[in-house]
Amino acid sequence: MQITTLFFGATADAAGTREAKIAINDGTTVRELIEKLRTDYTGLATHKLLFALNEEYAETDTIIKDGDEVAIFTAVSGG
Amino acid sequence: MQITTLFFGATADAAGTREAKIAINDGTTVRELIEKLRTDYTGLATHKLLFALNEEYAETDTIIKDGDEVAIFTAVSGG
Amino acid sequence: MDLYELTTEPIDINAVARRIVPAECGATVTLDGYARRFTREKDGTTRETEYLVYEAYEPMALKEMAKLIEAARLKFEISNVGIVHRLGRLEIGETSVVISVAAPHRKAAFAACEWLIKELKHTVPIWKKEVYADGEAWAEGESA
Amino acid sequence: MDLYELTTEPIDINAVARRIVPAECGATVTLDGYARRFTREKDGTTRETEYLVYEAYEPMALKEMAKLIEAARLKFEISNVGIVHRLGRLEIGETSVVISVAAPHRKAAFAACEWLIKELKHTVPIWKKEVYADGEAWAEGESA
Repeated sequence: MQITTLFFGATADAAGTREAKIAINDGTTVRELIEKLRTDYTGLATHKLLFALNEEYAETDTIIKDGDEVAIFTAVSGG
Repeated sequence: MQITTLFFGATADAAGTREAKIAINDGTTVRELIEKLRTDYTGLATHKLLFALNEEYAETDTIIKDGDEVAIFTAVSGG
Repeated sequence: MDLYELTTEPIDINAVARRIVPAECGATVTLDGYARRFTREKDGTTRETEYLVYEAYEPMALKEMAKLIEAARLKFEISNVGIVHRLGRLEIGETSVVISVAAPHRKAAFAACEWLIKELKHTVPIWKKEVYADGEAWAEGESA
Repeated sequence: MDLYELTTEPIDINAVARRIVPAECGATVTLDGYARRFTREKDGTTRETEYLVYEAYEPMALKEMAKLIEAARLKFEISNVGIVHRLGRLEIGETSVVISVAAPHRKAAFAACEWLIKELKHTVPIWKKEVYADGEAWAEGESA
């Protein structure tokens, strides 16, 4: 199945892209996806990452569904 | 000797004036002046009064000097 | 640069905050008081105000505002303070007072701004008259 | 009426405060964040910023702002909240964020405004890039 991964700020710089369509196996958790992304995009390895599933903060053991949008980012710094 | 007395807001309404030149004896204290004003302007009798001497809050036992400006007013309500 | 002013013209809150911000400050906190239409009376009823009139002992009010700013600077780690109080007739919804505090850290800005409005209401010689459809009354000051 | 917005245009603080004030409220408290020229580094040196760039995960940022307002309303006795965050390039001295809280009593307005900016800096997905004469860096978020 295919999902969309979004990168912002420092993670976009590290990944060298703002968005990636990624094929994952059924039953993949958010934690497993992030591990895969750290391997695919080595620039992410040094960052402590936060993530959101379909525009909401989510638990790392949540299972990703087909068509989900997962966002990967560093600690927010607005204000 | 002569001093200037200023009234504001509720005390101006009660005194029916905003300013009065008043003749007082040497050695008159602020407290004595206020007592005199409560007699002269009976509308002031019901008000709890605050006062300032030459644009500063002052102790009631301060002795008033010739040419001083004494202001008489109720609890402030700006803001 | 601090500022403290009395004005009979409408107050631009934006301009007050902006005029006191130094280059090293990241935040200002602004308290903005409005002429309110409805006032809760002590007996629980609500009174509708048509407009307000503010009056000041102007030279003393400016001195007291300057003293407040000086005291706030000793008490809190702040950079600049702006206080502007409107005088004369105010329509409902117009700004009666603006207090802006710029500080390196926002915590001090919040604390100082809250302290300043409380003190201003107790010490600065300004009085508010509320005008109703059927009369008018000088507001009683907040108890200390 | 609450409001929460992201904008690439300059923010008018006055307008934000004014848009959220209901007739029964006497005060609003506004936190106003600025693009700062000087940033203190962890090693004690000071760094000069030329301009900032803010970027957001926009739909999620708006959802998180709405959640913050809802949470603030449960936690504090407040009437309305306005939050506007600037995105894109900001020159030094421009406003990055405005949070205005209107409340019947100013104490709740101060407390809610202070809570909202703290939470916004931890939860709303917006990132700040500082651009210096000799490089640039994404700011690290405040620790929780």
